[in-house]
Amino acid sequence: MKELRDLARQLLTDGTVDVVVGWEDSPRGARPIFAATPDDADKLIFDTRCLHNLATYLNPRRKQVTDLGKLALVVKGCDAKAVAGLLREAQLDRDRVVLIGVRCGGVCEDSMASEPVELTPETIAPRCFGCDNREPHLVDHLVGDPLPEPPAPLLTLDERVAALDALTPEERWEYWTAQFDKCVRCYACRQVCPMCVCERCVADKSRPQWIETASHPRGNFSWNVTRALHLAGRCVGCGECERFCPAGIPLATLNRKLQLVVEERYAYRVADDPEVTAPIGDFRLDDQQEFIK
Amino acid sequence: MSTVAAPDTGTAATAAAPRAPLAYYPGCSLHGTSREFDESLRAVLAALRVPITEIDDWSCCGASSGHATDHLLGVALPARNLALAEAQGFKSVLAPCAACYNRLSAARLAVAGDTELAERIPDVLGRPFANTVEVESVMDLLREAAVMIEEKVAAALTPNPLEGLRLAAYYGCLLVRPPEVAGYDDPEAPTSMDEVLAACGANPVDWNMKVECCGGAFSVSRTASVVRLGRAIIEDARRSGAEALVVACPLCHSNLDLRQKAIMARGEEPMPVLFITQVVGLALGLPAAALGLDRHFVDTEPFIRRLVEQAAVRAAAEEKVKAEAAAKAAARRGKAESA
Amino acid sequence: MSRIGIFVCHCGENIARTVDVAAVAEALRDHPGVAWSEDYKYMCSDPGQSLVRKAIEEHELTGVVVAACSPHMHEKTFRRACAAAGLNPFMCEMANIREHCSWIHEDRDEATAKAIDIARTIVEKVKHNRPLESIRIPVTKRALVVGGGIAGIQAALDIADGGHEVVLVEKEASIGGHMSQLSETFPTLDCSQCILTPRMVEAYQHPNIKLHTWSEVESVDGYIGNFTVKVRKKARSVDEDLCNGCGDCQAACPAKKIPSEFEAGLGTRTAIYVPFPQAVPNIPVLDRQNCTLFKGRRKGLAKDACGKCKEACLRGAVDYDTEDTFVEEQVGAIVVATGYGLYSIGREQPEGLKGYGEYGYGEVPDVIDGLQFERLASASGPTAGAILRPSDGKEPKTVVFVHCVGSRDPEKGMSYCSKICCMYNAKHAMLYKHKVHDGRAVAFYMDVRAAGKGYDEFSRRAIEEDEAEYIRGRVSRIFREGDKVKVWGFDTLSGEQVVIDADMVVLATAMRPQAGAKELAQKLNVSYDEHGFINEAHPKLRPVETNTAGVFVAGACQAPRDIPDSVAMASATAAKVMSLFSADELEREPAVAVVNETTCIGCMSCEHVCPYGAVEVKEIRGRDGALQRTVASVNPGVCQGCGTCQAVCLSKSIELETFTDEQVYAEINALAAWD
Amino acid sequence: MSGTSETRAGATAGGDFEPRITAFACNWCTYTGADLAGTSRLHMASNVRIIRLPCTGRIDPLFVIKAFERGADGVIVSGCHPADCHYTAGNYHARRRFAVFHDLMGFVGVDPGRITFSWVSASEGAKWRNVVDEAVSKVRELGPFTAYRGLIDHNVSADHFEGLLTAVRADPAGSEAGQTEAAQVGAAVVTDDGDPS
Repeated sequence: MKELRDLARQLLTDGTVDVVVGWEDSPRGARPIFAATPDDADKLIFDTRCLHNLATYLNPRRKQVTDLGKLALVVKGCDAKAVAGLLREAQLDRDRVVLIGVRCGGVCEDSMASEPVELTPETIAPRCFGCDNREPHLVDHLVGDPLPEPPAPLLTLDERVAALDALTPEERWEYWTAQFDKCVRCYACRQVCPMCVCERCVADKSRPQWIETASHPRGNFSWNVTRALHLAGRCVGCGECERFCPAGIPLATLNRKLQLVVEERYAYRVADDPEVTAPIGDFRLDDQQEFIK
Repeated sequence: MSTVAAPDTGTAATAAAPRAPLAYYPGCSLHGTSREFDESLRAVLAALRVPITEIDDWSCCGASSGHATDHLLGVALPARNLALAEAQGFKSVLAPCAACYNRLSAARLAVAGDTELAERIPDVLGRPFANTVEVESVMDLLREAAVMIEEKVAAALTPNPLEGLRLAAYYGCLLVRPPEVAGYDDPEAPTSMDEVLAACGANPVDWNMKVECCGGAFSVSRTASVVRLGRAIIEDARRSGAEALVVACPLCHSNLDLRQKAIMARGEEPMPVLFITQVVGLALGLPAAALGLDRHFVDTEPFIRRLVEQAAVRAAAEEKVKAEAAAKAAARRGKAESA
Repeated sequence: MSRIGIFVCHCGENIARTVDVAAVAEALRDHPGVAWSEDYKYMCSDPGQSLVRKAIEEHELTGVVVAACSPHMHEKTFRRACAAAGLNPFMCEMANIREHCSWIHEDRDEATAKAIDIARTIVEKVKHNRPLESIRIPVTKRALVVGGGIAGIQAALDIADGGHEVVLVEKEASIGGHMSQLSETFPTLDCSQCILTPRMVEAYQHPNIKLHTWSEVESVDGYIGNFTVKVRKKARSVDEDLCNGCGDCQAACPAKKIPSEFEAGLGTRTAIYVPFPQAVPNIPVLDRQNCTLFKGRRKGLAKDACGKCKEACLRGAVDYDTEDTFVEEQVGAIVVATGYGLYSIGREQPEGLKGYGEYGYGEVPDVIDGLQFERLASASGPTAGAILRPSDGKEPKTVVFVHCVGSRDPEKGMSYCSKICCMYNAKHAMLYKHKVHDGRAVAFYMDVRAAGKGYDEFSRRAIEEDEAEYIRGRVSRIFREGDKVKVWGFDTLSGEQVVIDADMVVLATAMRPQAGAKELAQKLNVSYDEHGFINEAHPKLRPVETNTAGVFVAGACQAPRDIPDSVAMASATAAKVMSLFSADELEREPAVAVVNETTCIGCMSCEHVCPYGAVEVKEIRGRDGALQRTVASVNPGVCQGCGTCQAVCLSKSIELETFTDEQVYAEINALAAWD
Repeated sequence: MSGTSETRAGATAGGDFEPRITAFACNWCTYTGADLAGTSRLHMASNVRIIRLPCTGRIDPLFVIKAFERGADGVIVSGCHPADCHYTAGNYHARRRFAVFHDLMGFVGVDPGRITFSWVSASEGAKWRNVVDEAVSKVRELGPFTAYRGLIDHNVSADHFEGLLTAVRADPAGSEAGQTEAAQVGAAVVTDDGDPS
């Protein structure tokens, strides 16, 4: 990934940025790095283990990152979509960040491997199949040579949604309340999500307490449903919430369902173009209303 | 029960879009007093390549006193025929007689609109009935085929006897009413029969008694009023220049044709009453015998003969004009060559 | 701790008949936060309101709940009572136990249980109410009147006489509306032009009235006191200042056979025309649809095919190249007076209506409608007042007048009575008999509805003095036979069928809202009923207001109405507008959104959904002036209180006063105790 | 007494279930329409309690979830017809918001009959009566929403859904039929305990 390293060293030496955020190799696999000196630039790598969504570091609530000064961020297609989301909601000043896009061939589900993982139906991250942004547009620089289409995972996200849609409503209720039952309200999904940018989340609001803080299934139901609704038309599908969830709740499947709903009803696909307005908060006179009497 | 083979009439006809097989429900009149309606219908549909198959073991449609005495009886009688058609695999039933069409269509709507009735009818009939069969009237069918009729008339070898003939389209009170049941045309100012007559090259006149009652079933019990109503209809038709009345209902036909001797004062010129299918048959060049034109009380033979003669005269005149034009053109060409 | 007073109303027996009001008061007496609870026969009466004032003082109440009728009825009444007793009016709420409970249920226990729930829900809400002050907003003391018929003219004159500027917008080339087409008016038979024209001239010359004819309302923004109205002045092709109304252009115009709308199709006009002699303004309009020059231009001819009117005009007022222009008017109140149109019985009908096939869909030439008869009877009409048949110009010896054509006929889509037809039918019969003494006037009616002052005497006069034959029954068919018009009807009193060989038939067709009324209502955010008539705020108590504050309604656009009622309604709207303009500032409900700047992240989703543009970006700067962050901020004057911003805000950092999250949460919680 | 059957509020001693329905109505259209139903004395089921809001634009999915948490068996959300909104666009925003909410509720297994969405204008008193009666009979048919209220002590383990989202393709090169059939039956790579091994 010589091209990436040269670019990073050049940006750091001529002072256009104070730090380059990318990935580095480590005994426990690929992990994010804040390269602040030209030498650190040589540690930068990009391979199938670089599955983290680095855009989450641009969240304005992360004072420790914003204090580092001007940033350069290495972004895959899905990460670029998240950056576009932040720009769309005026949470990021475009001039304060340099975006280094990388051409992506899909990433795996396990970043802990010691060397790059060969992508097979067993290892590929489900979200990468059918990715529409393998060459990000919202970038200042674009590095890496074009990579082939990733193989299909054993069960794509759409197939998971279909498997659930095939169940009867009672079974779906049983399935999801059992999943929500496992939630311990650690809010890791909220911390890792690049789109969760609220100063004080509605779940933390007490007057009135719309969402019960108790982690019994009823409280978890309203938390997970509200979180999913808040991401409708905003979630870029990076899958980090599901990867971080200690309880193993299939959050990516839940988000994917709403992505499909928004796409089917309003022909809207989340893209890395900040000019396109989000679907919720917008309307057309002929929106579907078959469910309204 | 006979399936009419489709004799080739020798005229190049545009291939009719292959319609789903159509069940044919003749009803008592078309096997009785209005056999000419049945004969002309079969002849025309054969010419138009619309295969029809009479429903096996069909029974009364309830248009008699049945539907007046009891609602369930009034629905079950026609429903039995729909059930038969359903069992015999048909998608829709053609019921030419206005009253049969009304009863079958009304039964279909009644069962569709009332779940309780829909459950009772199968056990009343003692046979399964899912109410999947559509009901079609002869006017609906002919209007759909109007374009094809026009083409076939134009392509017909013999000159069209109906060319420009002024005809009065008489719908009567049942053919287009009530709108929910016979929804295919405007109940107050219908145009479907006029369109078919125009397609046949005839000239449907604009007159006022299109949808006025002909006296219907009072033909026997109150013959005087049927005669009075018949006279008003025929006089209005005559006043607007019509040379014949066209109907699509056996009862209207009998009230206007059979009763015409009583209607007409002595020495007055009677007015022929034709079925719409007979008119279309004539336009398509089918022979009068095949159309049952000899079964009328008001003799149609002189009327038809006059039409054919006029058509021949017209054709001859046309021939002459064409010949002269050709001759003049030849002469001019001749002069051009010699110059 | 709240000290709430609950007052349960009997509303005479409207509530007490099905709800045990004492039990409701009793059930809530010990509810936490309730300091006083009583029931009374007529809470909205003066003694009832004094009960509230007395209880506030005696029990130091911090909140009041009146369990009675709908807030739309008496919320203002009780808030005023609380204010009089020193309690902030917004600490008072209504619990609707009449329209939403006693009137729609019969089982006494059930209705009482529901009434207790409804009252308890509102008590819980009031605990979270906050004392608020009404918002004061400046009022633009100018009014807009849409529609220049008699109602519009009257409203404009009254407001202008009251010293305020009025913008009067009229769609047609001249004001006057349908009244200018009438010959005489019932019940006094005085000539319509004679009583209308002076008013038109007065409106034209009034210093306070700014007249836009041949113009339509393009868009309306803003809210009560501060409407911005964009008026489209359609291209007239005649300069209104230069033209002195000499009429030379009309005389020169070759296109003379265009059916005149004013003559209801019976007469013709030229392409450049003034609708009728007494038109105000007396400035012609060029009908570009039928003008030979414009037809040529549309076909792309290089040289203009005509131009005679321009040549004939000595003052150079004619200009073919004018385009539609737009004028922006700032107004504080709007009066809708768009009037009516007549139902036509043709085959093509707008959605939901049916034509009259029985009467030949109006294709029989000697079957005309009421307005056409008015033109025949009018001295300035196509026949100069002589009653002549449109088909052959002969004088009809037998005329049949048919009432209720379309009206009172759910089958045709119009279930309502059009109110004025019985009267003008009687008038038509009289006018006909006065002009054709040996003529025979026959009227088919269902009921003669003549409920106005001097109305019944007028219709009796038509029957007794002018021998109009009134036959009680419907007409089943009308058709042409020879040169007669056959009318088949039925006489329900004698029980026989009636056949009349008439020479002419006049149909009293139903009154419909004016074309385009629905679109105008949508521009004004005003609701309309299933026929398209504008909805009044309350049929009995607020008949001239609409649910949209600052928008009033007068005349036949709200429901079928005759001239006296339209004029009265117009003056009523003027009174409402005058009271609105009486204060320099307008008090408005404080239902506005407020941003919590600590939790707002400035994503501006609220600004994106706000239909009124009430949300702006606000910069938060440190003491050193450096920009720390931006947040949303709501302009209370502009915000109308729809609350869409709050539902869209992910972190709920924006609260709509009077419908805050805490209040709604409290109401939902109160229902948890539903037994 | 009109055709609709009068029903008792709250579960009666006889145990026949009386649904409890919370309605969120917009002030300008549906609330006024309900007023008109009152002035026209249109009798209807008494199982509905109306909460007034300025506009459907203000109605939040959080309200619906809280209503179910507080014991509602059904919810009605109703407001102005499109183009009639007193605030011009509130109902358009609500329509999108509740389209997504409606689909999400369906996905997590809440029976669509529990939540009724409707447009009722100020002149449609009869329509409001029909919306109420239809909602009440639909929810009565569905029975009390104890499934939601019982979520507090709902300790169903997720095991018996083991393998729903795991897909095992017998052999990647296996026969075409075998592959799709296995995928449909559903067994995925990500085991349910979900730790990112």
